[in-house]
Amino acid sequence: MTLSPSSIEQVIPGQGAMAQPSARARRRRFRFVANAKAATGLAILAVYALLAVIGPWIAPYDPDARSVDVLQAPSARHWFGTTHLGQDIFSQILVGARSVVVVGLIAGVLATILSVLIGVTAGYLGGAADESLSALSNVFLVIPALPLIIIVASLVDQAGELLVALIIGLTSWAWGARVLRAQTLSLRRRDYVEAARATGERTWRIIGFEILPNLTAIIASGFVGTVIFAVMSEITLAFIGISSVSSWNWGTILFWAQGQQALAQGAWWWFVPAGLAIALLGTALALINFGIDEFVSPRLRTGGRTRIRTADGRTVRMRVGFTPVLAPKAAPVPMQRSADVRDTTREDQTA
Amino acid sequence: MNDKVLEIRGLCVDYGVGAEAVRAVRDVDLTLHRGEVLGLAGESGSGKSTLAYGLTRLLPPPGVVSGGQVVYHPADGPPVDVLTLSPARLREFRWAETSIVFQGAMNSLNPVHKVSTQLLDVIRAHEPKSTAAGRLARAKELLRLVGISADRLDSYPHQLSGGMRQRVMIAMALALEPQVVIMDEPTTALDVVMQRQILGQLAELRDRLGFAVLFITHDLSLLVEFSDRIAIMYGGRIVEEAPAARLYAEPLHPYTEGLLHSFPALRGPRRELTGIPGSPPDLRAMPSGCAFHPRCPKAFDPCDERLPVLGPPGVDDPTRAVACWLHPAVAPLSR
Amino acid sequence: MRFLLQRLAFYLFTAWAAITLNFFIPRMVPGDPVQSLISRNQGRISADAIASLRVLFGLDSDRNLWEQYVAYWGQLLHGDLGLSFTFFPAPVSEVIGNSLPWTVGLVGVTTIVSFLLGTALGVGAGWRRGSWIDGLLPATTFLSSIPYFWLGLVAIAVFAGPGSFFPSSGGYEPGLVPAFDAYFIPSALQHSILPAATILVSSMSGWILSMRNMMVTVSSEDYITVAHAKGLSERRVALSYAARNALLPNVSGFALSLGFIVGGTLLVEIVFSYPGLGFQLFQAVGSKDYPLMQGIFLIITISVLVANLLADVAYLLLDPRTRKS
Amino acid sequence: MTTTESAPAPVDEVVLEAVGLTKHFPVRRRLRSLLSRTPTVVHAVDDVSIALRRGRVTALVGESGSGKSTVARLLAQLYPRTAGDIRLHGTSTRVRGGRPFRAYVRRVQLILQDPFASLNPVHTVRYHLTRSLRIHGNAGTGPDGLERALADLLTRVSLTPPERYLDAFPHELSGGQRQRVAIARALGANPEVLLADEPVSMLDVSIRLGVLNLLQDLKDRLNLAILYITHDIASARYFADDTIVMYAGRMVEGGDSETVTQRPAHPYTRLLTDSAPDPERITGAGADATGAGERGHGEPPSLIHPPAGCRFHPRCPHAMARCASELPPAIPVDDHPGHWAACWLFDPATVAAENGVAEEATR
Amino acid sequence: ACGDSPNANKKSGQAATVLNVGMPNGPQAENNNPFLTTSAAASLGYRWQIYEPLMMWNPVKPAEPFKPWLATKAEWSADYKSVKVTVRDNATWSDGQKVTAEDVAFTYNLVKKFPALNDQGVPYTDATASGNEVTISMSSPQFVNQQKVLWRVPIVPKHLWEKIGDPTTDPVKQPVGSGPYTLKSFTPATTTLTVRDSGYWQDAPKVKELRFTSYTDNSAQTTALANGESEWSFVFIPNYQAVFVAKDQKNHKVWAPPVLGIHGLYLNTTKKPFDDPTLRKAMNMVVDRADIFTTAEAAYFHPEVKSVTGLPSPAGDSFIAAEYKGQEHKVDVEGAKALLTGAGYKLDGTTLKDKSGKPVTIKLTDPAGWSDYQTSLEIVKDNLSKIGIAATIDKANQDAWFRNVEQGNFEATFRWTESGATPYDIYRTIMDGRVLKPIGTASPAGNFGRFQSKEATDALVSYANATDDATRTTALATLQKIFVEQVPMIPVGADNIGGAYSTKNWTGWPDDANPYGALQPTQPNALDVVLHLKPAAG
Ligand SMILES: Nc1ncnc2c1ncn2[C@@H]1O[C@H](COP(=O)(O)OP(=O)(O)OP(=O)(O)O)[C@@H](O)[C@H]1O
Ligand SMILES: Nc1ncnc2c1ncn2[C@@H]1O[C@H](COP(=O)(O)OP(=O)(O)OP(=O)(O)O)[C@@H](O)[C@H]1O
Ligand SMILES: [Mg+2]
Ligand SMILES: [Mg+2]
Ligand code: NI
Repeated sequence: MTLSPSSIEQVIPGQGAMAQPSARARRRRFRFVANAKAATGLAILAVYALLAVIGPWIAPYDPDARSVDVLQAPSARHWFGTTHLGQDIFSQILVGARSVVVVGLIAGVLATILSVLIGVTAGYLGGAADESLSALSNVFLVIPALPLIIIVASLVDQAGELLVALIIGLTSWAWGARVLRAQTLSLRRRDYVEAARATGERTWRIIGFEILPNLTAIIASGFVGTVIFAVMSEITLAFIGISSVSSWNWGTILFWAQGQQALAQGAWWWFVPAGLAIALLGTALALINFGIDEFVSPRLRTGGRTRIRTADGRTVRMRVGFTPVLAPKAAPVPMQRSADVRDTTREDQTA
Repeated sequence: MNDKVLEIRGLCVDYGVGAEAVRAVRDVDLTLHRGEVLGLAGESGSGKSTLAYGLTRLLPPPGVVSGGQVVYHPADGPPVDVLTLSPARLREFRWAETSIVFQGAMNSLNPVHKVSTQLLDVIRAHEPKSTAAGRLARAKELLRLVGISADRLDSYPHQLSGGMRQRVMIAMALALEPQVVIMDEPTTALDVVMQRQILGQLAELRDRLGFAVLFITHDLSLLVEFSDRIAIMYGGRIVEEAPAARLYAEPLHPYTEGLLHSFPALRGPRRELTGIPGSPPDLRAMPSGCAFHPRCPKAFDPCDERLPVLGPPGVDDPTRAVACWLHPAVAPLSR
Repeated sequence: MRFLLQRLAFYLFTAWAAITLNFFIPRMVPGDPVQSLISRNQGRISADAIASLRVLFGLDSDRNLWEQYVAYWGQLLHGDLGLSFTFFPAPVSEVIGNSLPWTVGLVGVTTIVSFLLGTALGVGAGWRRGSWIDGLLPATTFLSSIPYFWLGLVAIAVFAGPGSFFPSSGGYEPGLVPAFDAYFIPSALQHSILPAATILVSSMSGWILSMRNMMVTVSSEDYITVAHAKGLSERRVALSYAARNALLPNVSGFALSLGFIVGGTLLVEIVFSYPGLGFQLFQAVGSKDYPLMQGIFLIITISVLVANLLADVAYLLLDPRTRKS
Repeated sequence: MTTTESAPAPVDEVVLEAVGLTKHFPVRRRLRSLLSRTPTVVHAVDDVSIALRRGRVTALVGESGSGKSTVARLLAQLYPRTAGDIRLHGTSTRVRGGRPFRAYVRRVQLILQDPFASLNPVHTVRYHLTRSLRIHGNAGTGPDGLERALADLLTRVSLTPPERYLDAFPHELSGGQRQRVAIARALGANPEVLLADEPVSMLDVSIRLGVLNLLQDLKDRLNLAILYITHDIASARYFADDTIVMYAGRMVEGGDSETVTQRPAHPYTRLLTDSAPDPERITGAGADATGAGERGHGEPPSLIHPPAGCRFHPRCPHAMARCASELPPAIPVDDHPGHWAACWLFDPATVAAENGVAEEATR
Repeated sequence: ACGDSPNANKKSGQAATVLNVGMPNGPQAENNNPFLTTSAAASLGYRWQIYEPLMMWNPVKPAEPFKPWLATKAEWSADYKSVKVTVRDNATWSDGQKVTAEDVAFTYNLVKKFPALNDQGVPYTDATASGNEVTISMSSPQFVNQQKVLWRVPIVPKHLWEKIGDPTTDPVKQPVGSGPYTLKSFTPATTTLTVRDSGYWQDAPKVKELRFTSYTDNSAQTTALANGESEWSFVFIPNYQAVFVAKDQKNHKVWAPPVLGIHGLYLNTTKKPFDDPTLRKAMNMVVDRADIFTTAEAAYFHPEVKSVTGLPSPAGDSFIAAEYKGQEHKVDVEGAKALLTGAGYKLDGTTLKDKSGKPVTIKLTDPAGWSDYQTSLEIVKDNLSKIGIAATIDKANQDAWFRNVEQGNFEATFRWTESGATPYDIYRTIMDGRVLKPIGTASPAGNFGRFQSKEATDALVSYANATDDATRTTALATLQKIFVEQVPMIPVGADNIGGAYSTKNWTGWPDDANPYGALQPTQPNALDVVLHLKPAAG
């Protein structure tokens, strides 16, 4: 195969190399990770997950144990300082990670699943199913979550974190369901949905595989939102002192810090780490969200690159509406380049 | 009438960069003259749409223009290379000078805006001084031009049939009376009456306004009837280019010949349709030499090794060009 | 017309279900208002007061749940929300009336601002995927993932304090009486800056994120390319074409969030001692103040349902494809 | 696709039949009309009766917006119908969803008109085709069987090499390629009835020929009944056995394809055939093409307030007073059995009356 | 117009006319009904600035005689079933009318008539006026409740209250009382009182305006105190030295005198092995009260109870029986161990085994949100581990905890006792057999630990009904003996009625040097305090 030599050769090395289709498909699947932001998010999340599992083992101290180092600033001995009882805050954070991660993820996943199930089904099915599911989500929308959590928690003497997660999950799906339902309404008349129906897909499959992927954007932001909400709820419950979770979580730490007016006492180290740890968890989720772009819209799969370099060293951005031009900036028009291009072409061909 | 309005030189368009790049348009040279209708036909997937979008730089990622020039000659003023225009200049240039009707009209119309909004805002963007009433009147006139009653202005795209949407797009393309109109299969969803009516209108407008049309379609009979010149694409390249009647009467490239033997005729006796054996080439693994050679009934020695250049087949016939070793180019195409 | 009636019936049904639930849920909780009053005061109210308080709250007469329920509806239909226990004998309507304007003022304004700002930034981030605005998102998510009270308390610790322009608590200067005058309004505004700013910071990223994601989805649609081809200004393409379509879920989210305005933001009110409904509800739950709880629930129910209706209508207006055929 | 065939059913048996099919879309245009009692509707399809027979291709041509796609969707039971009946093998069916619907689509497959919209942007070609094969049990056994079935499907529609297209997303395909994926998807179901809504409009002629030949072959071998909606009358002539012409939601002419295309009876059909591009005519710009532009003058009718009587009468060069008030029924045209037209010109009474006058005139 | 605004003169911030009082009670509803615990007037305490009691009592020195207030004199009958008060003749209501004995009698009859107003639960039978004297009768002896009768009942004007249809649901929007202040304005956050122009029976207070601000929670209140926004409040301030005092060393002060009410660890005396007094005693010996006082109560809030009798000092000093005078708790781990081994327990390494060989474990429970109690439990847990008792802490939900404690479903919990003018209230909360209920049945009035002792019950009855001091002394000695020997509850800290205040603008606050009254803005004493205040010099 003779290639017409042009500037492209310099720009795109290995242009002729054939990529195996299967390899291509495989790469596609993992391209997600290639996104630096998503990778960072995943890494942070992985660290949290790890902490959730091994936190209690690697904690240097018993988080409950009192010591003589009362209310000390961070030091080599106590990385995050100590509480008014001399407890090691670093250990409390490590031990508390599990509860936060577990509650956040369980509640987030549960709420997301419910909102998708109910919202999308209602939107897609329409009619009586829609009416009743909408009524259900409206009712849940109306029941204020925090009081309900307080109430249910008080019905059970010893509300474990699983219960808290369940309650948060069960009360926070309605919003997402409403938004998803509305979007589904506009998706369900799309031709490709009709086409899938005409192919004979079952309803649940249409919902799950034709409509759902196109809702990924909303679901993803909703998921990030609910996980953050769930973590916040758990922490808030502990912070305002109503959850009866006995184990440590970051809200408990903040509860103690606030109860002891840590900020007013100047004990910032008591207050700051837990807050930042929570915020970092949320950020990790948002970062992962960047990775879903390419799932949301396969058209964005540009090899993870939004910028490319041209031969003459310019950087151009891949963007809709303005296709990048890789050729070096041409001489100002009118130009008489065509003749010599043709010449070289011919030389090549005869060679 | 014979001066150039759009000159495409050595245009190459890729999808993706680096190892994954697929070259969909290869080294295309094409010249559009003022007031002419240039038909572009060819294999499905041969890069016609890519060419059309590439030259206006509307190709969505991962498309990149990897080489060549697109020189636009305005009615007054010096020529400009469209590919080097700044975004702001490009925006001014678009639609006012070159408008484009996309393939797949449903997706070309914003589903949440009324037809009127979408028609009016293009006028407003380029003619900010126009009055609202004037714009509305113009929009109605445009719709009438394509045979849609004015009361459809308030419709949303999904309330229109496929053909109506296409007509709306055509109306929109004509709104600013540009110098070049690129139409990518604008009439696929239209019935022939409507098709004729619109093309008739288009021809009339062209006579009046002198714009050039790059007309992409598969309907060869329509092309022959409607365009002045026809270019045939195969595997990302132009393989033949000739005045419409000449091409129909005397195709030089075996692929063109094959095409002409593939379409049914409405009138006359039923004839045998031979078609073209074999299957379209894979852009990722183009055959060496002439891309058509594996399917070519007349393939011979050099075909599988050397790439034929597009050029006039004989000194006596400068109006047409072909890229085939059966009719080797006597000279590089020069216009 | 039939459509409207049908909707109305639907919303009435939902309201009935919600109100009924809100009636029964609080009553399933162990403990009663007297008990919680005593326990909240840790010994400063003598156990001898129990009897008198029970009489006071009318808890001495043994009516079963069903009778109470019927009586509750009877009251409700007369527009009577009953008397609050915590503030006995202040009528629930008065308690709500005192806090509602504050909540609606603060939370309402910040919700709107946060929606507008967040959506605008989301448009920017999604439109220029990979640009600096997009890079802003992790930062804003970081801010919004910070527990609200944390943010508020840190803000108070950093910004408020003796001699600072920012007051650390309250809705207005103590000693002022709410009135529309030159003393009160500036004071109220001054007191709202810090809470408003912290709410904004912590709530904006949700809007940014969802808007961005939708923008990303939408901006690869063909009609965006066409809009570019039409030579429309970048702004117009981004706003009128991409953002307009991407806005839909956000708008319905926004309509819904309007419904939650009256619910208030408990933590803001706690942290800044802001006189809002969220704290009242929290207190009511804590002190088993059924009438107050129900009253607030009722307000929330109504506003959420209205918001829902708004969301429905907004979608209908904004997305012609959802209009039923 | 499997070629196993059950006991050959009698050719020409009516598989799918529409009787008096009607579809009105309600439109809400202004607040005002909300309050008015009578809802405004688009008369998209009115009283259409079509019989699709085993082993026969029925072409549906007609002006754009005349309701062809709506008929197809109605037949596929994607829309509930306003009136009329759809009979599958003689039994009236009305399915809204669930198992009966799937049983129905197993036998009746639809290819949607717009390949740009009818492929889900988030799925690959592989997914689309695999689903179609799987649902209808044609996926073969094991991964190899599936792979083979997929390759087979793609090769049939000339998407070769198949590996190049299997993992492509719709946006990476050209219009024609998408259209072929849509066809392949319908073929994967191995249906009895294929409702093809402009299936080849975006294909170049050589591939178009290939695809039509493929359909023809399937029709012959598997006795498929095919509804072929097209604007390309020439291809209807070659490919279809029967042709039905629609105008503004109504059928105006029907009959054997060769007859309808060569000796059109209804003025609209005549307009249609006259307007069809004809390379032999080479006139350069087609502006003055046989005065078709002149004759087709006039706008397509509003479907919200369709013209009374014959819907074509405002544009008809032969319109009579009667045309404006009375709806013409299907009147047999005697040049060929089965050929009919809904036009008063063929009413025996008119014919008799006109004949005299006409003969007068020619003399 | 602008000038008419009620806020017009607000910004004129001349020092020392206004006193800013704060309470962490959340937004209020306008309700000035002085009888209702739920009213803003009660919650913030300003009811006592408007309405006055008959006599003033000093809870800091409970045994001291009452100070005359609206009444110049109060005489109890020997059986303490009736009291004859003499109403002062120079007092007027803020609407100008004279305060009469009729008003006083009316008030007590009102309380009698409406049980809902009788928040002290005193069994009034009748109140009759004659001349300037009123005789108030009760159905049972009220020796232990004197302050509830004379100090806790706000006297209201008959001529206005007669007209009130239902005094239990009237918010009394325009309160008229005999006190020095009248209501100026009410907002949910702040109530403002101004001093009466004339007619107060004593010298008018120097504080011209009182602002009662309600903050949503402790931390907001503390912040307000620290930055000077609040000048007087009653709130728990953790590490008050750093958080509050250090912000203005010179002026910020905290004073928290104990009263006769305590906090301690209730043990469920029906649960094995805690039914064994020896074990309880041993546990009592290891609890580090000083640690709890400094760590959990910021070294001021619940003053350490040192006396083994559980009576706080100095309020309870005069009640301590001779045999326990000077006997103080001290941590004695070795002693406890010895005691236990002597009683058949085995200390097996770090685990204590009871007589049957089972390890002794205990579950300590308290509501999750009560941080001082929770800290106390942490310390107790630590202390108990010294004698091998493994404690776990259960952070319960408040409602569940409350229910469980009343029903006896707990092993050990930190809780308070009633408080009063004599140790009677402390002991009856802990040991009263009259309110003993089986486990599972709520006993809201006390005896949560289900302590069974007829002797204690008899002593309580005898103390309350005695007509002479000797009987009382004996009864009290018996109670103390039982308390010390059987340890039905481990006393830890005392309740206080103190507060935090600032001397920046106002001086004259009660303190250790001059403990003339309780320093809690919600107590009737608050009026006395305000009357003592003088603008700070300079
Ligand atoms: N994003 C993409 N990535 C890879 N290949 C692509 C992409 N988009 C298009 N192609 C390939 O580029 C080739 C040219 O496509 P183009 O749409 O230009 O064809 P066309 O000539 O317009 O065909 P048709 O007549 O069918 O519309 C096709 O083979 C197509 O598969
Ligand atoms: N959902 C809808 N709501 C309202 N009107 C509709 C709807 N769908 C179709 N129509 C109208 O019904 C009529 C018939 O549409 P249909 O798509 O069936 O036409 P068609 O014959 O397929 O046209 P074309 O050849 O252009 O595709 C058109 O006037 C169209 O505007
Ligand atoms: Mg194309
Ligand atoms: Mg159609
Ligand atoms: Ni206390």
